[in-house]
Amino acid sequence: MKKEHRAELIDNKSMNSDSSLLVFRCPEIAEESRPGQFVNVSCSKFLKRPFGVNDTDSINGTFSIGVREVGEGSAEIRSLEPGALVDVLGPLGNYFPLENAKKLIMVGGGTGVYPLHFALKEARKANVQTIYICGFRCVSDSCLVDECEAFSDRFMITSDTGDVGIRGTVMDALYRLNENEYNDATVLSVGPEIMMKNVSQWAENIGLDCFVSLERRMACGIGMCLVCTCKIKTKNHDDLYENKRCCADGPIFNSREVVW
Amino acid sequence: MKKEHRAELIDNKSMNSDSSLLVFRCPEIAEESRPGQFVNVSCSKFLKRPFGVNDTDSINGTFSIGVREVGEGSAEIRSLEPGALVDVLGPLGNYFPLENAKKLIMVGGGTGVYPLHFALKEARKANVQTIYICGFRCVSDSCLVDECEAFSDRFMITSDTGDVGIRGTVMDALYRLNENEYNDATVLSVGPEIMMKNVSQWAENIGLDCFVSLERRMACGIGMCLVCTCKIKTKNHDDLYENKRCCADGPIFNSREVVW
Amino acid sequence: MSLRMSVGTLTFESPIILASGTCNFGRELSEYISFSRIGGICSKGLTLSPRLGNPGCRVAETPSGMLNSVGLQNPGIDYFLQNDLDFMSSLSTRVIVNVAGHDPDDYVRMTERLNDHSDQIDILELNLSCPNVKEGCMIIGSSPKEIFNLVALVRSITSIPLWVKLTPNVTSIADTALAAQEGGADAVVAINTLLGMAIDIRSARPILQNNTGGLSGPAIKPIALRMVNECSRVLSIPVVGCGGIMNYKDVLEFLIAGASLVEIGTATMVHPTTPECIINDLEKYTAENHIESLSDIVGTLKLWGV
Amino acid sequence: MSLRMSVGTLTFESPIILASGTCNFGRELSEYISFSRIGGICSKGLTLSPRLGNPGCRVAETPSGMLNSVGLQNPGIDYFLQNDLDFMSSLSTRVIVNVAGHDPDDYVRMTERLNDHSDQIDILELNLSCPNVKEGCMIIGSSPKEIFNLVALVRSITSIPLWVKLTPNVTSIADTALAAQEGGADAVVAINTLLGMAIDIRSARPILQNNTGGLSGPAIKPIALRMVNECSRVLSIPVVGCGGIMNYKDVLEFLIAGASLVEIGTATMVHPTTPECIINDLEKYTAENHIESLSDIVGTLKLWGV
Ligand SMILES: Cc1cc2nc3c(=O)[nH]c(=O)nc-3n(C[C@H](O)[C@H](O)[C@H](O)COP(=O)(O)OP(=O)(O)OC[C@H]3O[C@@H](n4cnc5c(N)ncnc54)[C@H](O)[C@@H]3O)c2cc1C
Ligand SMILES: Cc1cc2nc3c(=O)[nH]c(=O)nc-3n(C[C@H](O)[C@H](O)[C@H](O)COP(=O)(O)OP(=O)(O)OC[C@H]3O[C@@H](n4cnc5c(N)ncnc54)[C@H](O)[C@@H]3O)c2cc1C
Ligand SMILES: Cc1cc2nc3c(=O)[nH]c(=O)nc-3n(C[C@H](O)[C@H](O)[C@H](O)COP(=O)(O)O)c2cc1C
Ligand SMILES: Cc1cc2nc3c(=O)[nH]c(=O)nc-3n(C[C@H](O)[C@H](O)[C@H](O)COP(=O)(O)O)c2cc1C
Ligand code: FES
Ligand code: FES
Repeated sequence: MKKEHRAELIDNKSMNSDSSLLVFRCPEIAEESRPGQFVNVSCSKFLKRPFGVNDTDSINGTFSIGVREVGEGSAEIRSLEPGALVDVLGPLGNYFPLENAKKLIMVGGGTGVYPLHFALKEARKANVQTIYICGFRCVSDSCLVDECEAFSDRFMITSDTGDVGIRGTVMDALYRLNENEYNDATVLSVGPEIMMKNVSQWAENIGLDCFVSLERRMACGIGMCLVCTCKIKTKNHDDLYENKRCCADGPIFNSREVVW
Repeated sequence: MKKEHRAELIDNKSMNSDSSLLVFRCPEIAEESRPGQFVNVSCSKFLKRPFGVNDTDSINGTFSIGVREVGEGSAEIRSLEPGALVDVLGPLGNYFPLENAKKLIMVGGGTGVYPLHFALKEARKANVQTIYICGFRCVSDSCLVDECEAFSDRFMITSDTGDVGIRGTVMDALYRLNENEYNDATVLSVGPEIMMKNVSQWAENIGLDCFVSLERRMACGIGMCLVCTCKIKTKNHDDLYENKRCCADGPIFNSREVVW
Repeated sequence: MSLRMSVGTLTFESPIILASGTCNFGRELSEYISFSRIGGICSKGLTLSPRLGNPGCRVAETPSGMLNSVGLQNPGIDYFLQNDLDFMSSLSTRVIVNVAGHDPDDYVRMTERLNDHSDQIDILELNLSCPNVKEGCMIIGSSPKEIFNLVALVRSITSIPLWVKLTPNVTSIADTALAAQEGGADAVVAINTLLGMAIDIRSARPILQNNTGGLSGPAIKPIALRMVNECSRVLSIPVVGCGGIMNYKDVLEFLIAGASLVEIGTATMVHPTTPECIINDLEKYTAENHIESLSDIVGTLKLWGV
Repeated sequence: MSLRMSVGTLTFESPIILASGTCNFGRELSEYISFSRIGGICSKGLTLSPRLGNPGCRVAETPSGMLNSVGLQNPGIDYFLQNDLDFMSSLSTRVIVNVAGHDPDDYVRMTERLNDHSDQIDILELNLSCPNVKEGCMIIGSSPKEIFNLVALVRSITSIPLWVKLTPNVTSIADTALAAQEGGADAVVAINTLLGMAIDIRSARPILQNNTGGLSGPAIKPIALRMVNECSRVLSIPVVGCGGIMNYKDVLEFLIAGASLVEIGTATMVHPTTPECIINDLEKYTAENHIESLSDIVGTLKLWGV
């Protein structure tokens, strides 16, 4: 039987102006999580808060999430101190289909880089070649830069202000790739919806599969309540769609199926 | 202008099986509180929780309350750790009329001994002679015994089980007093309503004034919402009553006015 | 930039009104806050004769809210006029007198009394929604027809601006609000409390000795917001929003939903300085967001799909 | 000591039923809890044709509760009968099928379909209370007369036990409950969600793209308890309590108030193991308090002053 876990926060370090990396001890979640999955974290508010898994360490039985402060719940979770015990449900949702990927292009924006970091590490383990592109508003919003640079075969960073990396968006980085580089690649993208939409258009245009991670307001997180629906094209019917559950059928979808 | 205070918990020690003494730093409350008054303490629940002031230390700017664990709110407050900041409104309510007392007989039961402790200390300061009687279920429920024994001129303790002091109730102790001892005394009583009722009957029968501290469920604590009413006899009309506010007109009432 | 609001023929220093029954006649609160920027204060609900209110326990805490069963304890309108009205008038804020009757005749007789003090009374708030008394009030307030008749009757005998405080315990608040408007109300106040119950499992008794009570506080905010919006969509008179407001964001939600003013009840009981904090925060908000007048945001709700 | 309850002609392993729309068809939850001591499970609300439900954001968190505007997303009754009913029947708990129609004809046609599977269906729950669809449902459920007609109609064509799920968005739930009873219902379920709204102040938009949604969770518990008690006092058929139950104490409150069984909705969404935890706690409670049968406490509420 699956259960709700009580996880102990063992580390909490600030990563940039508005987000922190929280490491929790919870062997089951550490063991089972796969890149793209998320956990649902309790706070004093009524509903749990979903966060993508950033990393796991099955030896120490820990996993981590990157938490950006956007409202009261995330602020409260971000301010937890080591020793705090929190109820966590997870890992939840589906995951990136990494098995058959020959080459991976990962494109993250903002907090999207946290879940992508997990995918990057797993790709490294599996000796899959990776191009990692991350975009931020400015240098003080950037995070996980050194780690991701170290883990990827090619690394690019962009910022709206230009104070770090390429001035512009992740699209400006993507446009710099040549055919040799992107040929045969699978694209993974996590970040603001408009970014994922642009990335997937780019990928689809050149015939690449692109997997995106959708975000919806959630309640149960496990597929029972149907509040978190994403419009997904019905198989073989481009102009029909059905409402799939972000939490259980997603959060990872093939961009070709997504009705943006 | 009065305001809501943010008080820092600086000490919390367990007193008996189900209650603890909490010391808060808050110079205003320490300065202004008088015996019989209470404070309204915030917790994570919707409404504040009222507790009688047990003591003040105006030099250190602290006050203390005795908190018995009876439900979720009191359990949460009892488990606060030093350093915790809590919103506290107070001091609230009226206080024991100690000024003209020649001699005081104080009768406390259960957590009632906490607010009486404050009255006892003030009486000592004012060199008023005191008889202090406290009743508990058993020895493991007793608290403040040594302090109160030291501060009072005569001290008696009772327990239902008889494992400490006189076996029986505070009434059994009162019956032991002789006329010399109770003559001219004013009686103060804080504890379960049935105990206060019995004590005040005893006092009224022998012509003594008796002041009791009533407990009601409260909301605002400052006299605006009228949820905390006590039936109080209308002046000169023993068979008419009005609804007075426990929080603002009380909690201390002359027992002769109370409709039990 | 100011928080001043014009509603009907009156201006209010801010949209923040103290709701009836949660601040008595203002004396206690005046020790905690200054009334100079408060929009108005509603008296405790008054009746023709003094009332002791309901017996026994009158409050029960509930998740994000509370039940009360005070039952209109008040000194009666005559005592009020002699002993409390002067104090309320001295607060330099709008004075709103909340009255509750057993029957139309009660309302008429109280209105007549108030007419004699119309220089000190800015608004007469007809309480057609108290869930804690057996007769009148919510019974009248549940029937559009009775509301219309009562409001028209009172309207015909007074020139004091008339607010009608509505109960949420109805199938359609749009219907009761329309009835109040047709009867001649200058504004409706939505909402009073929702009828609820809390039970002590040890004794198998309702916690409130009145068995039921009125639910207030943040728990009811989503219902209140919906009802304010429903009212504001069908009415041409202003709506005064009320129900679960705890902070300035809640106030903004109500204004956006269509409230021209708001009443704050339970929040003041939980933290007496709430009204002042909210006003400070609203001033900061309007300044930071370059909002010339808060009235600009009243009713700006953009419904989806319309 | 067991938690078994007999209601009408049926026995239930415990009073704990999983409320419609909060557990889909049970598949997901079956990975978290065992159904052996669960009293029953209600299917997601079914309609004659498949429904996509409402577009856009469908959930908003509120103080001690949430609003949902799912709008009966479901695969349609035929798909359900072919693909989900077998699974539900395999759960070794009572199977309750919740149906929602545009109009009486819809309910009739769905009932006819269910009749063909009456061996697998323990109860037919008529949803006359979904606040998130434009037609049928809550419109019918707001009118005692329409309730009576509909229930009598369905009653005349099926022998499956019939529960009627009532909306709290009415002036008198006693009236709607009585109408259901007179129409031939075997029990009423009280309550569905309260209609509410949440607003995003930055965009001045309702958070829910359906503009309004149904409020559930502990915030509504005092209202639900009051309504269950009102129903149980006027009805001779059993009442199934629902609304804001989070723990075993809440269950006891509902049973004392007059509910013979309870439905747990939002709590399961917040903590999937809630139903099982509640059952464990109820077992402990009945053992410690020497309660032979939980049914002994149903309706034991001692009202004050009567
Ligand atoms: C599958 C998934 C993975 C996510 N991964 C991350 C991550 O790795 N790091 C990170 O910082 N954030 C992530 N988010 C977003 C994160 O869940 C929200 O920022 C957070 O819930 C906001 O809560 P709040 O109380 O601070 O905000 P509030 O706005 O006060 O919350 C109100 C309600 O809205 C919901 N909500 C608000 N914003 C979002 C949002 N963007 N997505 C979903 N629900 C929202 C909240 O959960 C809550 O129910 C993820 C969201 C999803 C759905
Ligand atoms: C003037 C006054 C002075 C008090 N002094 C003390 C004291 O010195 N030490 C002490 O331990 N207790 C004291 N009490 C009682 C104390 O306030 C309650 O035990 C406490 O509020 C219980 O809260 P809870 O959340 O644990 O209980 P719950 O039963 O979960 O609380 C539910 C609600 O009921 C109210 N409530 C429950 N029991 C009481 C009660 N006995 N009196 C008033 N409200 C109650 C709570 O405040 C809350 O609003 C005093 C009460 C009053 C009115
Ligand atoms: C203790 C209490 C007493 C109340 N008394 C009255 C009253 O006398 N007249 C009235 O119209 N409303 C009365 N109300 C209702 C409030 O004015 C207000 O409409 C309601 O509480 C909802 O707002 P809130 O959630 O901000 O409290 C009372 C509410 C409470 C909590
Ligand atoms: C997400 C969600 C979906 C729901 N869907 C249905 C439904 O399809 N049919 C129905 O009768 N009730 C539905 N309800 C109402 C619940 O069954 C229940 O009556 C209500 O939520 C109150 O109980 P609770 O506070 O325990 O959740 C739904 C509730 C929620 C929260
Ligand atoms: S959050 Fe409940 S189905 Fe996705
Ligand atoms: S608690 Fe509000 S008047 Fe006493």
